[in-house]
This record gives sequence, C-alpha cells and structure tokens, in this order.
Amino acid sequence: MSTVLIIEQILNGLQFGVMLFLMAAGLTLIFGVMGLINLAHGSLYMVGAFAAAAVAASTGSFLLALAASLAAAAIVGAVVELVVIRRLYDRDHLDQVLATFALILIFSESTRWLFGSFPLFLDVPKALSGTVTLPGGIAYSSYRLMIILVGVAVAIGLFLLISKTRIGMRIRAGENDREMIGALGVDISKLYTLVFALGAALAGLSGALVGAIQSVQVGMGEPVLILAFVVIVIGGIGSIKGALVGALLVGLTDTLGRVMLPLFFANFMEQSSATSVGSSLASMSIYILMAAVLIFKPTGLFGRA
Amino acid sequence: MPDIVLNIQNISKSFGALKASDGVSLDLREGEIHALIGPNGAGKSTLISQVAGKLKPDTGKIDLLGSDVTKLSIAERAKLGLGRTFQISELAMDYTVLENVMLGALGKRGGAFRFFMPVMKDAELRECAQSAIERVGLSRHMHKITSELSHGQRRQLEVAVALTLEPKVFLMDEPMAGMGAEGSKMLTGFLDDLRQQAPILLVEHDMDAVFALADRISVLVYGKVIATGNVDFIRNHDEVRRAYLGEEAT
Amino acid sequence: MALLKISDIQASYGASQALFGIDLEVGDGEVVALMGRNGMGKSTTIKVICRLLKNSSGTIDFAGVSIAKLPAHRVARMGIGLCPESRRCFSNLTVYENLVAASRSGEWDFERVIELFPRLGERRNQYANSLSGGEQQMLAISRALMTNPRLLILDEATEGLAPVVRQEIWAAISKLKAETGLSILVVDKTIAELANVADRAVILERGKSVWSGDFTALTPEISEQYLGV
Amino acid sequence: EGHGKLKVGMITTLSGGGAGLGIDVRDGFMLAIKESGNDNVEVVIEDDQQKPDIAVQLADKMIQSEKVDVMTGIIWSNLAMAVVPSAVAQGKFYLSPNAGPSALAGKACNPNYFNVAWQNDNLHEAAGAYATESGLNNSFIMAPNYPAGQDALNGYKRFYKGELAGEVFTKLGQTDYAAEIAQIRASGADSVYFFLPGGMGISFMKQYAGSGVDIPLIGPAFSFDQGILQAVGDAALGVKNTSQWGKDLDNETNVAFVKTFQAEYGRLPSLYASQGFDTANLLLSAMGKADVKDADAFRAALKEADFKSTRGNFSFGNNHHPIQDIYVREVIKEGDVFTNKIIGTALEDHADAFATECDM
Amino acid sequence: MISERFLNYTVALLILGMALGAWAMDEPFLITLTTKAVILALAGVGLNLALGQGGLISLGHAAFFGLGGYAMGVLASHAQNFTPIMETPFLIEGTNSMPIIWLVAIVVSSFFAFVIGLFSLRTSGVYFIMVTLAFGQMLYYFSISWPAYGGEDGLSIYVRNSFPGLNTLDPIQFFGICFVVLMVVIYGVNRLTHSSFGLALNGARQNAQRIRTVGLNPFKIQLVAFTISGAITGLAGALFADLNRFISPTMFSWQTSGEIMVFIILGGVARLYGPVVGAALFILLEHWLGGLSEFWHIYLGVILLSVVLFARGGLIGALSKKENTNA
Ligand SMILES: Nc1ncnc2c1ncn2[C@@H]1O[C@H](COP(=O)(O)OP(=O)(O)OP(=O)(O)O)[C@@H](O)[C@H]1O
Ligand SMILES: Nc1ncnc2c1ncn2[C@@H]1O[C@H](COP(=O)(O)OP(=O)(O)OP(=O)(O)O)[C@@H](O)[C@H]1O
Ligand SMILES: [Mg+2]
Ligand SMILES: [Mg+2]
Repeated sequence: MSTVLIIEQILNGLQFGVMLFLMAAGLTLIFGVMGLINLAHGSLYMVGAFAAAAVAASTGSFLLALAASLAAAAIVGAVVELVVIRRLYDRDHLDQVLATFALILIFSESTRWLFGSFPLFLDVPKALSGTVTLPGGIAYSSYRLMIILVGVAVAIGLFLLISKTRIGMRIRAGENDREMIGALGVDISKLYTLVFALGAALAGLSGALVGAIQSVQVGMGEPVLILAFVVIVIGGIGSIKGALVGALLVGLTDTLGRVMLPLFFANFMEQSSATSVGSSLASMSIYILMAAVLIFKPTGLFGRA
Repeated sequence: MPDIVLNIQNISKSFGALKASDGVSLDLREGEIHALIGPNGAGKSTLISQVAGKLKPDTGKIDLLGSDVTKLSIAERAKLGLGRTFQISELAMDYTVLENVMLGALGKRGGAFRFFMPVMKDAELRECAQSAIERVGLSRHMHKITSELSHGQRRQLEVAVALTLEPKVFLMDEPMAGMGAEGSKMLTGFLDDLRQQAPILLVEHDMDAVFALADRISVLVYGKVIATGNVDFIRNHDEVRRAYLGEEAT
Repeated sequence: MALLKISDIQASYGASQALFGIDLEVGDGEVVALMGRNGMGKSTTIKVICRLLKNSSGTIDFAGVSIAKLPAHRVARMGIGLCPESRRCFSNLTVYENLVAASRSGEWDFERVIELFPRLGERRNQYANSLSGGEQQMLAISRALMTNPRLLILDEATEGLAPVVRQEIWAAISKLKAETGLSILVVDKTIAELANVADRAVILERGKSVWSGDFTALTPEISEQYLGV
Repeated sequence: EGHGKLKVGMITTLSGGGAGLGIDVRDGFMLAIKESGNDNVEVVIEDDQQKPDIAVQLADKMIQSEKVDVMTGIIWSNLAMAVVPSAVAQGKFYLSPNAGPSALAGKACNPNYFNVAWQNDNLHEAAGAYATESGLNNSFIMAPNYPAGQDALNGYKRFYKGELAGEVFTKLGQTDYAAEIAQIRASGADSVYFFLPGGMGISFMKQYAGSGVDIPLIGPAFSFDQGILQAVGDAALGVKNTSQWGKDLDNETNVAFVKTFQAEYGRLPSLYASQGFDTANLLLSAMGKADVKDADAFRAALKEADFKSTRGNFSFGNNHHPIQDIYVREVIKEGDVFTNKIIGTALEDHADAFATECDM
Repeated sequence: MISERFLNYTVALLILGMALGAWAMDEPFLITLTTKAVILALAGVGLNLALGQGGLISLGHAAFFGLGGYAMGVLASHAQNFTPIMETPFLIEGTNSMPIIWLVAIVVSSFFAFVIGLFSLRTSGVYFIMVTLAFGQMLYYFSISWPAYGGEDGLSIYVRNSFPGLNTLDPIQFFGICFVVLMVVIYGVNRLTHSSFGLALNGARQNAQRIRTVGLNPFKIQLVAFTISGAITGLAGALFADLNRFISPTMFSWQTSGEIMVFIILGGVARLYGPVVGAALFILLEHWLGGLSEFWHIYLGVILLSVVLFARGGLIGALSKKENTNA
C-alpha cells in the first residue's frame, strides 16, 4: 500500500472519528454528564434525520432542513423529558434502560407509521457536493470536511459549556446529588429539561448531517447508539475530551482495521480467506479496543474513579 | 518488644506534590489506646487507609502482629485481625442492622462460600452478631434498614460490625463524630473497656474523649509526627496547642 | 417578627413517622440551637424546613410567607442556606466548582470564603471526594454561605473539625451575627461552644419539641434529662 | 375452481428496518389473490421481525395451530434456513418469494420446496456475465462479511472472466465507506461490483457519488429496488444492475400488474412485489389443477409452473428453482421518479449452479 | 397487597396450568409458547443472580445464552451428520443426548463467564455494562463470520435431542423437562440467595468496601456469582436451541442480552420470580399484540413504559410487599 493511501486512510479514520463524536455528542451530555442511560438517543438521531429529509423534500433548502432537525429533535427531547425521563432520575439505571428501550419501540414504529417503510431521500447540498484537493493531492469530499468542522466546533462548545460555565457545574452537581443542588437553590428540573433538549438537538443535528451521506431509514439510530456508547466509555464517562479522543481512536481502529487486517492475513493465507478472516477480526476490533482500554483503565481514558 | 501489635515504620505517601504522610513512624501496644490527632488534612485518614490496606504507601513498612503486611490486601489484613471503622460510614445501606453485622460475623468465620444453608438461621453467627449489636446499644433497631438510621445510629452500627470481627487491633477513624453528647459519653466508656480486648489506634477530634481515653497521643501535622506522649505532655505542648488545640486546652 | 416559624409539624419517611409535632421559631438575627439525642428528629426537622421532605401536617412560614407548598429550590432562593449532615459535597466537582455551582450574588463570594477557610484555597482544584473529612466539612459550610442566605442552617457542621478550626468557625459565626444580622439554626453536640453563640435552644425528643427557651435557661438538669449529659 | 380450500401461512418481515421488503411481498401476493377472485384461499400473515427464532415460533404456530397447507413469505436467507427444512419435513409446501440459499437448491433440496424468486447467486452470476461481456476485465468486488455476501462474490466470480483489482468484505450494517472508496480509487479498477443490501447500499452510493471517483458501478437489483432508489437519488443514475424482472418488461401480465399494483397501493411495484405476485399466481395455478390434500398431485401441479409470470417465461429446474432470463437494467429518472430501464439480457434461461447437487 | 411467596406459587401454577390446559385442548402451539417463556425465564433467572443479587448489570449475557445454544448445535449437528467434532489428539463425537448437551453447555458457558468475569469485574457501574457488551459483541461477530456452523445463516437441527425415557418431540413432554429444570434452578437460586454467599454477594453490591473490611474478597464473590449466572443462562441457551431446533448468531446479539434484561426489570429486579413473570408477560404481549396491527411495537412500547413509570419494582414489586429477608 502506498504512503499516500495510508495517509488517506488515516485521514478517513480521523474523519470517521469526528463523525462518531458528532453522533456521540448529545449522548455525552445526557449520559456522561447527567448520568442518564438514554437508549432512545438513536431515536432522536433518527428524528433529526427524518425531519431534515421531510423539510428538504418540501423546501429544497439544506439549511432549513438542518434547522428543522435541530428544532424537531429538541422539541421531541423536551417533551420526552417532561413526560417520561424526569420520573427516572432518582431510579436506578435499570429502570432507565427499560423505559428508554420502550421509547425506541414507540419512536421507530411511529416514524414508520408516519413516513412508511422505505428509506427517505436526503442529499448533501449542491454547494458541498464536490471534492476539495488536500495537500498531497488527495481529493476529499467537501461535505465531509464540513462535518469535521462542525464536529470540532461542537466538541469545543460542549467542552466549554460543561467545564467552564456555571450551568455546566450545576449540571454535573445535579448528577452527583440532585436533592442537594436543589436545596442550594438551583431549579434542577428545568435545567435538566433544557440539557436534555440540547442533547436531543445535537443528536438530531448529527442525524441530519450524517444522514445526508448515509441512509435515512427507520432503525438507523440503533447501530449509532452502540457506537456512541462505546466512544463515551472508552473516553471516560463525563469527559468531553475523552469522548473526542475515544471517537478518534474508534474511528482509526475501525478504519485501519478494515483496511490493514486483510492485508496482514494475506501474508500467511490465500487472498480470499485472508479477506474474510481479516474483516471478521476487523468487525470485532472496536470491541476489542474497548475491552482492552477498560481492562487497563477501568474508568476509561479520561474518566475519574 | 513483644507487646507491640502494630508497628508503622517510616511510611511516606504523596498525592502529586502533596506529602500526605511524610516519614511517619508509630506503634501500638497491647492494651493501649493510642490517639492520633492533628489538624484537618494532616494525613490521619490517609495513614489509617495505609494501615488498613486501602492505600499503598510509597515507602515504608507496616508490621501487624509480627508479620509484614505492607503488601497484603484489605481483606487479608482484616483476616489477620485488623478491624476498622470509617470516618464516613461504609455500610450496606439496603441491609438491616442485623444483616450488616452478620456480614462481620461471616468475615470472622473466614469465608462466604457456603451456598445452601440459610445464613440468617445460623445460630452461631447470629449470636455473635446480636451480642455486638447489644454492646453498642442498637438492639432496639436490629431489624431497621440501615438507610433509615439516623447519622449517629449509623456510627454505632459501624462499631458493631468491627466488633464482630473480634479483631486483635482496632483502627477507628473519628468514631465519636455525629454521636451526640450522650452517645460520645457512652462510646467513651465502651472504648475504655474495649482496649483490654484489643488495642486501638484512634483518630478523633473530640478532645474530651481523647484526653479521657488515650494512653499515648501522637500529633500529626502536614504528614509528620511532631509529638508523641501522654495526655499531659500533649496538652501542654506549645506547638500542638498552636497548630491544633487552640485555646481549648487551657 | 420571626424569620422562620414552624408549628406542629408532623412528617414521615414512607410508612414510618419521624416527627410528631415540632414547634420552632428563629427570629431575625437570632442563633437557635436545635438539640436532642441521636435519632430524635433534628435532621428530619431540617429536611422539612428545606423542603427535602414533605410534612404531613403543620405550617412553615419563612419571612412571612408559607413555604410548605414550595419546591426546595424556591425555598433556598428565598434565603435558606443549608449545610447538611454528612456534608454531601459534590464529589465529582472541584472545590472551586462546588462553590461556584452554589453561588448567588451577595457579600459572600469565593474570595471571602477562602479568607474564612484558607485551606480550601490551597485545595481549589482538587475534587471534593479526595478532600480530607474536615476539608469537606469546610467546603460544605462555605457552599451554604455562597448562597448568601438570610437563614443559615448548620447540621453538625463542626463534626470532624480540629478544635482550632471549630473555634474559628464559632468566632466567625458570632461575628456574622453581630455584623450582618444573619439568622442561624444550628445542630451541634458541643454545648459548651454553643453557649457562646446561641441565643435560644429547642430540644427534641422522639420527634417532638419538648423544651425551648433561652440558652442560658438550659440548666444541667434539663441537659441531663433530655441530652443525657 | 372447485378443488377445495387451501390455507396459506405467510411469515414475513413487517416491522423494523427490513419491513419494506416484506410489505412488498405481502402486497404483491395479496393483489394476485384478490385479482383471482378465488375465495377458497385463506391467508394467515405474521410478522417475523426479521428474527430467526420468532420465525421458527411462527412456523410452529402455522403448522400446529393454524394447520396451514402451504407456507411462504420469508425474505431473509437465514430465516429461511431456520424455517424451511423443518416445515417441509413436516409435509408442508413452502413457496419462497425471495430467499434462495444455496443449501436448499443443492444438497438439501426438497420436493415440497419451490423457489419462485431466484437462487441467491443468480443475479450476481448475471452481473459477472454482463461484466465479462462488456469487456470489463479488472473488477473491484465488495460485499458484507456474511454467508450471503460470500455467496454474492462467489456468484460473480463464477461468470466473470477478468482480473480482480480488489476483493473486500465490509462489516454487516456498515455505514461509512470512505476507506473502501479510497481503496477503490487506488486500485485502478475498471468497474466496481458491489452487493450491499438495504441501507448499506444507499450509504455506499451516496458516499461514492460524493467522492469524485468515477469508476462505473454494477450491482444486483437489490440495491436498486424501487423503494431504495428514491432514497439514493441522483447518485444512482446510470448504474447498471441485474434483475430477473423490470417494471418495463413488456409482457401482458407485467403491464397489467404494474398498473393494478399502482392503482391499488399508490406506489410503483418493486422486484419483491413482483415476486410476491408470481408466488401467489403459481399457487393459484396449482390449486386449479389439484387439491392440496393430494400432495403428489399438488406438487406436480406446482412443478408445471403453469401460470403467467410477470417475468415472461418461467419454469422450474429439477431442484424446483427457476429457470429464467436475467436482464441488465440501468437506473434512469422518469419525471420525478427514479426507476430502472432494461437495457439487455445478461443470461438466458439461466438455472443455478447447485441444481446438479440436488438428487430430485 | 399479597405476599411475594404466594404470588410466586401462583405464577408457577399458572404456567403449569397454561401448558396443561393447552395440552388438554390440543393446542400444541400454546404449549410451545409457554415452553419458550419458561426457557427465557430460565435465562433471566441466570442473569438476575448477577444483576439483581450482585448488582452486576451485564449486557453480555447473550454470550452465554449463545454459547449454550451453540454447544447444543455443534454437538447435535455432528451427531446428525455422523462426523466427529475432533479426532486428534483424542476423539470427540457429537451427541443427541440432552443431559450431556446440558452438561457441555454449562461447562462451556461457565468457563466463558469465568474468563469474561475475570476481566470485566475490574470495572464497575456503566463500565461493567459496556465491557460485558464488548465481549458479547466479539462472540456475536465471531459467530457471524465463522463459516463452520452456518455463520449468519445459523444451523438447523432436524430432530430434537433425546432425553432418557421421554419423547422430547411431544410438546408437553418437552415442556415438562424445561419446567422442571426451571423449578430446580429457582429452588437452588433461592437457597443461594439466603445463604452466606448470598448475604455477602448482596453486601458486595451495596458496598464493596464494607465487604473487604470484614475480610471477605468481593471480587471472588462476584466472580463466582457471575460464573454461576453464566452457567444458568447457558443452560437456558441449550434448551432454547432445542426448542427451536435451530441456532443462529442472533442468540449472541446485544438485543438478546437486552431482552433478557427487560424480562427482569419488567418482573422485578432481584425478585425470585421476577424473570419468570417478566418473560411470561413479554411473550404474551408479543404474541397477542403481534396480531393487532402492523405497528404493534408502539403498543408494546407504551405498555412497557407504563410498567416502568407506574409499577415500581416491576410487576412483582407492584403486586406484593417485600418479603422480610430475615424471616
Ligand atoms: N486522592 C487524593 N488526591 C489528592 N489529595 C488527597 C487525596 N486524598 C487525600 N488527599 C489530601 O491529603 C491530605 C490528607 O488527607 P487526610 O484525609 O489524610 O486528612 P485527615 O488528617 O484525615 O484530615 P481530617 O481530620 O480533616 O479528616 C488532605 O489535604 C487531602 O486533601
Ligand atoms: N431516610 C430515612 N428513612 C426512614 N427513617 C429515617 C430516615 N432518616 C431518618 N429516619 C428515622 O427518623 C428518626 C429521626 O432521624 P433524624 O435523622 O432526624 O435524627 P437526628 O436527631 O438528626 O439524629 P442524629 O443526631 O443521629 O443525626 C430516626 O429514628 C431515624 O431512624
Ligand atoms: Mg480524616
Ligand atoms: Mg442528624
């Protein structure tokens, strides 16, 4: 494999990582910072993508579509928080698992009921549909470059929000002891509704952004959910920096694993089975990564005990 | 010196730039209460944690009943006969008082790997647990869930669990805290007797109790022992008064 | 006029009743000691005042307003600052963050709190769960002050503090009382030290307020009877 | 048609991500039943949720409680493998409207099992044949790493005579193909053959279109189905794909089918709908000739395949799998709708490669 | 409010009655359905030991369920094809005998549970959930791409395995086997819960520090519990494979782990019969709602949601008062 191709694949891995971060961003907030296991995160991702597809289809504007994805997911998120989630904060994780699992069922089938069983169309905007040439002569999709920029911006924004602002401190305090932060005069319920809506909006935004280069369909959120959990856990729960590093690691491992492992095995077996064995191992690679990280650092890379 | 049951030799422990233990040497002898006092953050709990095995010292050595335990785990040290209470209660909060104490009794028996016989019907264990509960005065609350106990009651429970282990050495981190005036008085009397059963390394900010109980007192400041001696010696030690006691001793 | 006035409060934890009739008043600028043996309902009374536990009957007025129906955060914003039993510092936040999370504008701010407890300044960026017990206690007191309350509630706030520090805190409290007219409701076991600051005392027994009066009227006989010392 | 009642049990995927296919099969099937006006057929429909164990339970239910005579409906090969062998072993007829795993065409073929769609490899074989015929001799081939994916690449290679520029197995359910696209770009291939069913194909084609790589794509019909094309949009235009059916196939049955399906359901029929429709018509044709209680006669009637297929000529080989033409289609835009146009025939009267292993 | 013990007996009798009633009315499918509930309940009882008693929230129990299933699949398929599993260094042949298959399933899954536990128990809380998930996913992807036993397609076994003296192909007899296994396991788990081990295990869940301080090793205790738990779930996997006469990688999928967990939460975490009630209810809903509408998952979701929101402690928790463990 040529050096340029290797560099390109590393770039691909990094961009996949940033994309993963974008998908995990909302979850970092809800799960990492608020301490709520929200399996329905993938559903909010789907809501964003569907809202964007619907608005794009009727207005033709990608910007409006993005706005719609933010708004729809935020509204759905706020409603879900008010109706369901707020009853779950003082429950243990298991009740949260069951309730949000139920939400997945409701969301997926309602979406199918509203939009039908077929995937929807959502395309990248014309202005970003081409490629740009990076130094070294690599042609790179401009849309993906835009996703990277948005992802990095979200990472920085979230980091500042959580670790530097008073709101961020209160959210984290609420995760530790809700009753106590209330007794200190913080309306934690309202704060949590807002945070949940923000997390949902981020999920929705990433659904729309990533949906444009993937398939907008019912169930699109579920693989994302697992990946996002993996990313956050590798990075260490509650740490935005960790989530970003985790996402990049997962992106690199997955991409390079897919590319390199078959080549590696081709050294000792014939092509066809090398491809097959290599890609089998590649599909396990991120889980092996996660297990390895946790075995050596039981609270993730940047997590605190 | 055969009567030294716990010998802490030149222990050091740092957290980053902070030296929480700085060359601490201490011993505890048969039949005595050795009080460890010092300002907040002086490193008392850190020292206790190292003796109990929760933290590993950076350097130094700890001998318990004549054997080197520096490398042993918490559970192994407990098995050797080390009993401890915590500064902030560590209890199984969903369990009743009795169940919590039964855990201690199980530990005393030396293993939990019995899978079939109902443990709460085990007369031997129950006896052991109930007598400990009685000794700390919690009998009335035996079947109460721990999370429903008041703060002070939890402290009593903590002592009861340690008692069931019939330890040969006690580590107690602020047992009086939260006990209330009457509770403290009762506990003081109780510890007074207990020292015959097993010597106690006692961390406490309640000076009434310390002065009433301690055979010897060591003062820890910034991770260093600055003075060791009997009650009068410490009470009148200038540096100790400045750093720790304030006007109280006068 | 009384800043805080509660009368005939009853309250339960689930099925088990803990309070059977509490009457209590804290006047403006007054320091009131709440006393009683272990498990008699001191902390429960405080929880009811701070709306962390609902009372089943009785009235609670703060600054002339009934607060029995308000959520905890509203009551806190009206000016009740709580330093709870067993500290409850936010263990996943640093010292600084603990304080900022609680702060509301007023004369107490980070700088002033650090003056009171220099130790916290040294530990500024340390996570609360790695603080020593006494340091956590200082943090909990400071955190309550950061809300700039009119009524400060200290539930065993000097537990685990070195005698010097305790003396400093009592001195600070006396000073506060004198200078700012802060009202304080305090639970503490050291009667001797309370005597220097407390104006009045209320004694609880089995969930009932059984004695109240000027602190000076708290004779050894009464202590013996209700507090066991 | 006086040959008595017949009960059909249809197990298909009606909920979750793969529901589109099951719904099309069901709708096509029910359209044929409705058009026939034959009220001796009773159809029981159940949703397998695309889970093998649920499918097995449902099959038990159909056989034990509903006492159906004929079963059909399963979309996925792995579900078919879970249900079919035991259903036919219990004497039921099974008509496959979609899945065609190689085992059931070869060694494990069964007199009571009829496949009305294709053997899994067929469309891939046709693609290989088409590539060879078009003078392509350096293909990059790609499929997910699971049995159907491995079959797909093997099928392609069976009829493709050129070199391979690369062979890649992706992860099942993969959504990002940047790495594969980079490999394709670097491989110097003259064509890319890919089998990525469902959302995987949509993602791949969108990303491929955005990558600026312009090596021509070829695929099996599954990724170019009516339901999927609309979601891919322009990115699919011009792509060649192989199929045994097209909506523009010019025979009487098909023209009528396309029209009535559209009228009935308000959408264009898909490949799967046509297969469901054909399956029902096969069944109806057999019912006209024999009573299902007379298994031998009924089996013989099925074997004749005496029905008007939307595909034109249709017959069964020894292993009860289709012998049929497989076409090459191109994705075009008709007004606002993306659809396929047949541009040629890849393989004529094609039977599958496993028929010889079947001793029927 | 009724006592939990009474409720438990009622549930056991209801299940038995259901199967016998279906048998009397000649509704074999209903028996099959009940059997399925019983088997899944068994898997839940296994997980509940780790999750309810030990607080070890494993999202990887599908691994053991799948291993049990594949133990059955591998042994039975070799027996079916008369090919040995292994010839060197010594000969291992397939088998059709249920008891042997169970034994293998238990040994294999407890071995894996031990190894997985050894690594996973270093972590706790959500990290534990995710490491167990990771191990489950590794096995899942392995089973998909391992061609020998069908890969993603799975593997069919044409006849159900045999049990000495019984005709396992008769639904009611097979039900009987599964029901007895479930009852025996529940009895064992109940004894274990109230034993010294149970006390320590529950204590370790609440406060591991406390357990250490009394001289017990929470890691060992949890590892043993996790291993037993995996073994029970593995046994359930073998039975499940036999029920369907089919195995596939979906047995390993995280959705399977999730479903087993849902049974437990639905019925009541740490309740002896929690998984039984949960599994029975889930199967009932799935079966009954499935016929109502194409969009029946919406109803299922709403029902599950209502249970969590309004029935704290699951169904058993809502219906009964907590039994005093000291009784
Ligand atoms: N994990 C840690 N990381 C950083 N600093 C720590 C850690 N644990 C303890 N410390 C610091 O070490 C010093 C000693 O703490 P320790 O708990 O031993 O004090 P102590 O003497 O018990 O005080 P107190 O009487 O207030 O309980 C404190 O300043 C504390 O903040
Ligand atoms: N969370 C709870 N659930 C149930 N009962 C409780 C709970 N907390 C306290 N109690 C009970 O209520 C009574 C009063 O407890 P409270 O904590 O108010 O006592 P206290 O006077 O503050 O005692 P202490 O001096 O020990 O802190 C006690 O008998 C206690 O057992
Ligand atoms: Mg300390
Ligand atoms: Mg109290």
